[in-house]
Amino acid sequence: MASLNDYLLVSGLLFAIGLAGVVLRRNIIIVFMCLELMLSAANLSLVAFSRFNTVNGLPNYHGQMLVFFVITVAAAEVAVGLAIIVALYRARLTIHTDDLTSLKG
Amino acid sequence: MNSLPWILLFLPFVVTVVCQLVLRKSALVPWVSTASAVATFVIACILLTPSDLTLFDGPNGSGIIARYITCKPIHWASIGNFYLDIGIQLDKLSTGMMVVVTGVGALVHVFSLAYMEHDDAKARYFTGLAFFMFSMTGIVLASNFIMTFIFWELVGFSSYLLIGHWYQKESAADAAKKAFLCNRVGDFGFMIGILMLWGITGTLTFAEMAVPAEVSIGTLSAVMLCIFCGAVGKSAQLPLHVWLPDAMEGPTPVSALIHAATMVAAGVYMLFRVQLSLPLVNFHELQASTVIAWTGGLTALVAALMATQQDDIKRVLAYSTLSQLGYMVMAVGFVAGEAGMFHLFTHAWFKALLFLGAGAVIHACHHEQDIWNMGGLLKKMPVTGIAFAAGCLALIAFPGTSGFFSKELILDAAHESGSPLFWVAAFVAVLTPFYMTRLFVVAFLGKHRSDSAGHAREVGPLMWVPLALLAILSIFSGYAFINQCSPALPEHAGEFHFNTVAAVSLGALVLGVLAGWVLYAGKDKDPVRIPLLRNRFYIDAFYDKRLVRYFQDTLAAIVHFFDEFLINGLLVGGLSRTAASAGNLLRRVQSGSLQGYAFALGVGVIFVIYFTVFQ
Amino acid sequence: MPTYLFWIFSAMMLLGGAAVIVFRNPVSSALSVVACFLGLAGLFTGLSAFFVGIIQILVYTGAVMVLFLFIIMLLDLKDEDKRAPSLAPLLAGLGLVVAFVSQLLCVLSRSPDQIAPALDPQALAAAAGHFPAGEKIATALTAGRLPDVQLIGHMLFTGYNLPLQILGVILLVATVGVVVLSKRTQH
Amino acid sequence: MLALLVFLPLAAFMAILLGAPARLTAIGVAVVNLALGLYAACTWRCACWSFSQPVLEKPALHLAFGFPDGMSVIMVLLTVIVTLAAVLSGTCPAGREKLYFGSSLLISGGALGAFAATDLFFFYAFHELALIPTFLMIGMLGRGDRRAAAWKITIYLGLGSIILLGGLVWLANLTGTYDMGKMVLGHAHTIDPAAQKAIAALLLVGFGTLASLFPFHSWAAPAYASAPAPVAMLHAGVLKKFGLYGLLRLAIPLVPHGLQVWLDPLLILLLGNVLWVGFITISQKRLDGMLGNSSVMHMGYIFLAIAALIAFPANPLAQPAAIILMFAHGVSIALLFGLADRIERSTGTLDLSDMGGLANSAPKLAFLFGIAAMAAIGLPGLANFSGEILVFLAAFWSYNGLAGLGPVQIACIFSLWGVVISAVYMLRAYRNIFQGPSVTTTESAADITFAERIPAVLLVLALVAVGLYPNLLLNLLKFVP
Repeated sequence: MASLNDYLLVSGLLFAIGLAGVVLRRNIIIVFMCLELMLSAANLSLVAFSRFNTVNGLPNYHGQMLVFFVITVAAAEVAVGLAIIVALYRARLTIHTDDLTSLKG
Repeated sequence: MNSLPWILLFLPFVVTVVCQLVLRKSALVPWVSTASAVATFVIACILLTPSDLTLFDGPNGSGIIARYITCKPIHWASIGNFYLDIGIQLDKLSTGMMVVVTGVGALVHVFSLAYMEHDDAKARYFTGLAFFMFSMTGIVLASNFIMTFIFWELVGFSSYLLIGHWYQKESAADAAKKAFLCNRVGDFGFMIGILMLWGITGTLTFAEMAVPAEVSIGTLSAVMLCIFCGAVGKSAQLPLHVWLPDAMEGPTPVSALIHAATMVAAGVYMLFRVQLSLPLVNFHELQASTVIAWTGGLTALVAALMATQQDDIKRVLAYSTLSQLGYMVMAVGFVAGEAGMFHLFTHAWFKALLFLGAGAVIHACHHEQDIWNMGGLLKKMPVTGIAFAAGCLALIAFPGTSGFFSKELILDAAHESGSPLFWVAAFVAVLTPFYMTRLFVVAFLGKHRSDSAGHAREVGPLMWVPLALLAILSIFSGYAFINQCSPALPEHAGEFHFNTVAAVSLGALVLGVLAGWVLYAGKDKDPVRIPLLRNRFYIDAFYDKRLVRYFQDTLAAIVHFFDEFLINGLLVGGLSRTAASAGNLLRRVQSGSLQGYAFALGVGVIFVIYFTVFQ
Repeated sequence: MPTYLFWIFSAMMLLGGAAVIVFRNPVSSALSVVACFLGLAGLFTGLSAFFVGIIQILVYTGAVMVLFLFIIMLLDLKDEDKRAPSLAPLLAGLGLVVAFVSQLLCVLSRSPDQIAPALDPQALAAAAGHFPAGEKIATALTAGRLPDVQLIGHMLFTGYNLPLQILGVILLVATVGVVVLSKRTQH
Repeated sequence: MLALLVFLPLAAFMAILLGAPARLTAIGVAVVNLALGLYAACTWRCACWSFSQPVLEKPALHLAFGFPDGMSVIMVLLTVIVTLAAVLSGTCPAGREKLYFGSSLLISGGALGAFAATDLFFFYAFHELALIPTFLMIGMLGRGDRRAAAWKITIYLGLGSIILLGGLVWLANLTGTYDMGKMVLGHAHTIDPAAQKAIAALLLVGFGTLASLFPFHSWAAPAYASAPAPVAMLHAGVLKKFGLYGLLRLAIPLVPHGLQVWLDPLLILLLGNVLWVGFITISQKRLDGMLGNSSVMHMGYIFLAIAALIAFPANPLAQPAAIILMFAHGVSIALLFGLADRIERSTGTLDLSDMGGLANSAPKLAFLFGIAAMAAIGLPGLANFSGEILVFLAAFWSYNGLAGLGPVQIACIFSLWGVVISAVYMLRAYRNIFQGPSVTTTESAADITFAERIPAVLLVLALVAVGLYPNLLLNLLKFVP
């Protein structure tokens, strides 16, 4: 049976992978996917804590509530984000972040 | 009767306003303006003998203004117990001066009716004349210094308007500007003097001035000098004399009224007024008096020298005016203001006559002003010629004419003071007959030297009647009875005693006339050419080229440069550049690169973890 | 869940995650994400969070990743062309990750470890007392089963009513927003 | 009534934004406001000329207006006169009526609010409100290098306002109230000298920047040169007086000792205004730049009056002198800017060397500009002279001839030279534009029409009235409620 720290380690590694992807990849869709990885890593931590801190002998469902909300909002976010990417692509014909530096001061 | 002085003061003002706003370009304007001038002359004559007015004894002052009346003043500006008043002080000095101002004014108005008949803008001209009459009346009647200053500025302004009457001409426009600016420079000192005197005496009203005993002679001297600055500007003394000859760009009657008879004499009038109002024991003690006398004497000399080499008939007269004003100022400097005022009185008539005569000549010769293009005018214009001759006689102080009596008194004063200025004045007395003889001989005698002079005809009565009247006054105004109108009368006015001074001045007269006759009779062009005098000692050129261009404009340019460089460039620019470069540095952070931001965010997270977990 | 299954699912998840950033082709990356999420769902199940595991598969792997793939197809993305890989960002990113991981290890090594409390039938039956007797939850608990979906529903509709409503509004707004965003502008 | 006066322009601004006819609304409101202002000048001692509405309890802020003394009345009078002239003169670029007239009204409303406010917060806030449209108008509708000018004035005035805000907040903290009346009455002598010194410095720099005190002046000339006519008129004529008004209203009663510490530097700075900027004005080649600088230069005289008041607090002449001169300068500079705009429309240029003989083709314009120029020179009979002479007298108030000249008197003597300087540049400009023979730019220039004359005549009337009889304004200052 895996211990809490094992779960946290795995979750942290997944988060690190996501972070690395966000920082390193230039394709904005991949960056977006990596963001999802990071969210999921957080979810894993939440569920692990929920399971390891029982209330009245049952898992702490408040933690899973949060996971539920995160997943839902993430779905909405993905929808909006992808729509923005599509609009961006229409306008600029690229989704390569090196080419998208209009905010450069 | 108490309202008469107010009518005298405000009638021309009302006329000005009505002319400017209601009548505008109507043909009535000249007549309304002239009528007002004549009316003021009548009022001035009535006021001369204010029998039914109670004359108060003044608290201070000698003789002339010992008896005066003041009309209840209008509080022009009042703050608490402090008032700036528009008041009227009537005394011998002001009423006499009023007669001169309104008398010459009325005659000049009449003369102008004919002279300016064909001018397009004669409505503007006559409105300006009326405004000048108002301002000049204000100076003369002023009961306090601020009022003097107000009207002092206003005469300057009306002079500006009238000199620039033909503003389309570059020279006229420039001359108007120059006159105004020279006066302004003088007023700079004048205002300082007024302020200091106000501080010292605690009042601005002439009749109430008292000088505390503790005030040092040096301070008073400085005050007098500052006030004298105003007179230097207005009466065109050295070194601010340059505007007056240029002012001849104005219509000739204006030159007669403003730049010969009245306004330029205002400086002398004001100085004398101050001398009388300040109850000082002895003005001789003030160094300022010496400075004033020397300024006057030198002006008289320099101007007379310059007059000998001018070709323009009006310019000769202008320099002669300068020279005579120098005499008057010198007299005030010798604390013989009565003599100065007496000369002012006689000079007003004969110089107005000379200018109007010149105007008649110019009018007849179709605006020809060079005397070398005239000649033989005495035959063609006998009335004008004779009147002009009368004016010349008065100016060169021919015995028996008014100018003789008044000038003699000034020379007396100079002689009494024992100052070397007497000999300067005597030399001027040689120069005056010299250049006037030159002028008369060249312009009026001999043959005509140009077509315009050849076609000259006698002017109409509207012009020659004023000339004739003035000619009479020029000869006789020195004698008792008429000279009672003079603003101030020395003890022996109108009498003649043969003494050293008289001998010197008669000798000078003979010498000057002879020299002039011998040199110029029958000549067709000037046998003497002295570039230094012809070019007015290069003073104008010096002002224009050196002082104005190099000094002032360069200074302005330097200041401008410093403003741009120091304040705009270094202080402000430095600040803004610092801000901008800081912004530039920070701008690099805002790379616009998504990953860059994410990286920064990650670094931030690492730090947050570090500080929350590991500390 | 047996420990070996945990490690298998973990490895699947981490390898899938790593593959996301390694592959050049976006489609491959998206499929790697699917693999990663499948592993994650396994881990959820192992933690007795059956409902979360199921929606992880349904929503993420089913809906979201399909959406991603759909967009990738729509934009017709090719393999990322090989740009000159700049070393500095790479090193910086890796450094960041290394720093993070080392911090993580450091934290984990210090914090006390914990073994999962048992969820055996006795414990569950004991928990049944907190729920109304005779209802589905109590019945299932008494029977020694974990009624995961019912418990979540119970929690959601008793404690999280308002957030649930707000979430609905958010989804609605997102829907409208997406429609507006993806409409072509007329000019 | 007073609230009506202040809020009418603001309401009209909103109405214009919502689509009311811009020009008509602006003129209508300006006329009504002028009537109200004149009525206020006659009756301001009645209760209808104050207004108070609590806004916040802690700190106790009131949206309060009132005329604590004649000074506010005169400034309000100045504002309404210049506002009417401003909305009547100048031409609006087609299609920008909302911005153009709305902004003018907003500036006017802000200035009215600032001059009538009796609450420190709104005193400050209304002035800031008026600045916003100033920036916008210069930046959007200006001429020449308008962007740079707009930036410059924005940054300068923003910085000045912030420094000022520091001083004001400090004052409010020390006195514990935002009510300016209570502040002055209750705490005139309670602020300790060290704090006074610092506050006085902040207020001098802050208000000084707003009133273009040397060396914080270099925003003014470019801004006025590029501003559209109404903005130049309203800002130079009215809004700039806010700094001076603030010094007279707050700094002098509250931190007199602090100001005395800074008297000598202030004297040097005001001489900078008069002489330094005066020389800069002489070297200007264009009319707009010349007028902009001249408006900075003339601030020096008002600062001289303030310095005289600082040096001799019992001096009865100084404050009236400053106020009269503020009024006079406001009206005359507005007139000059309005006419300069008109000249540019006639001739297509403002370059002095490109013009000449305009009086031949446009005599009425020449007449009006002549009056304005003479007013700026300080010709007696026009309002500026009344103010200047009082300023000079105020500076010599304490002189008695026994001791030497004090610093204020020496500064006064130096600044008297400014009278010569202003004559030099004004006459030079008049000479170059109007006199001499006509040139190509002026040959066929149109004269000013009757409708265009109305604002100019309005301002000329104000100048002449105060010039001929300054007691019109001085009497307003007599009442102390």
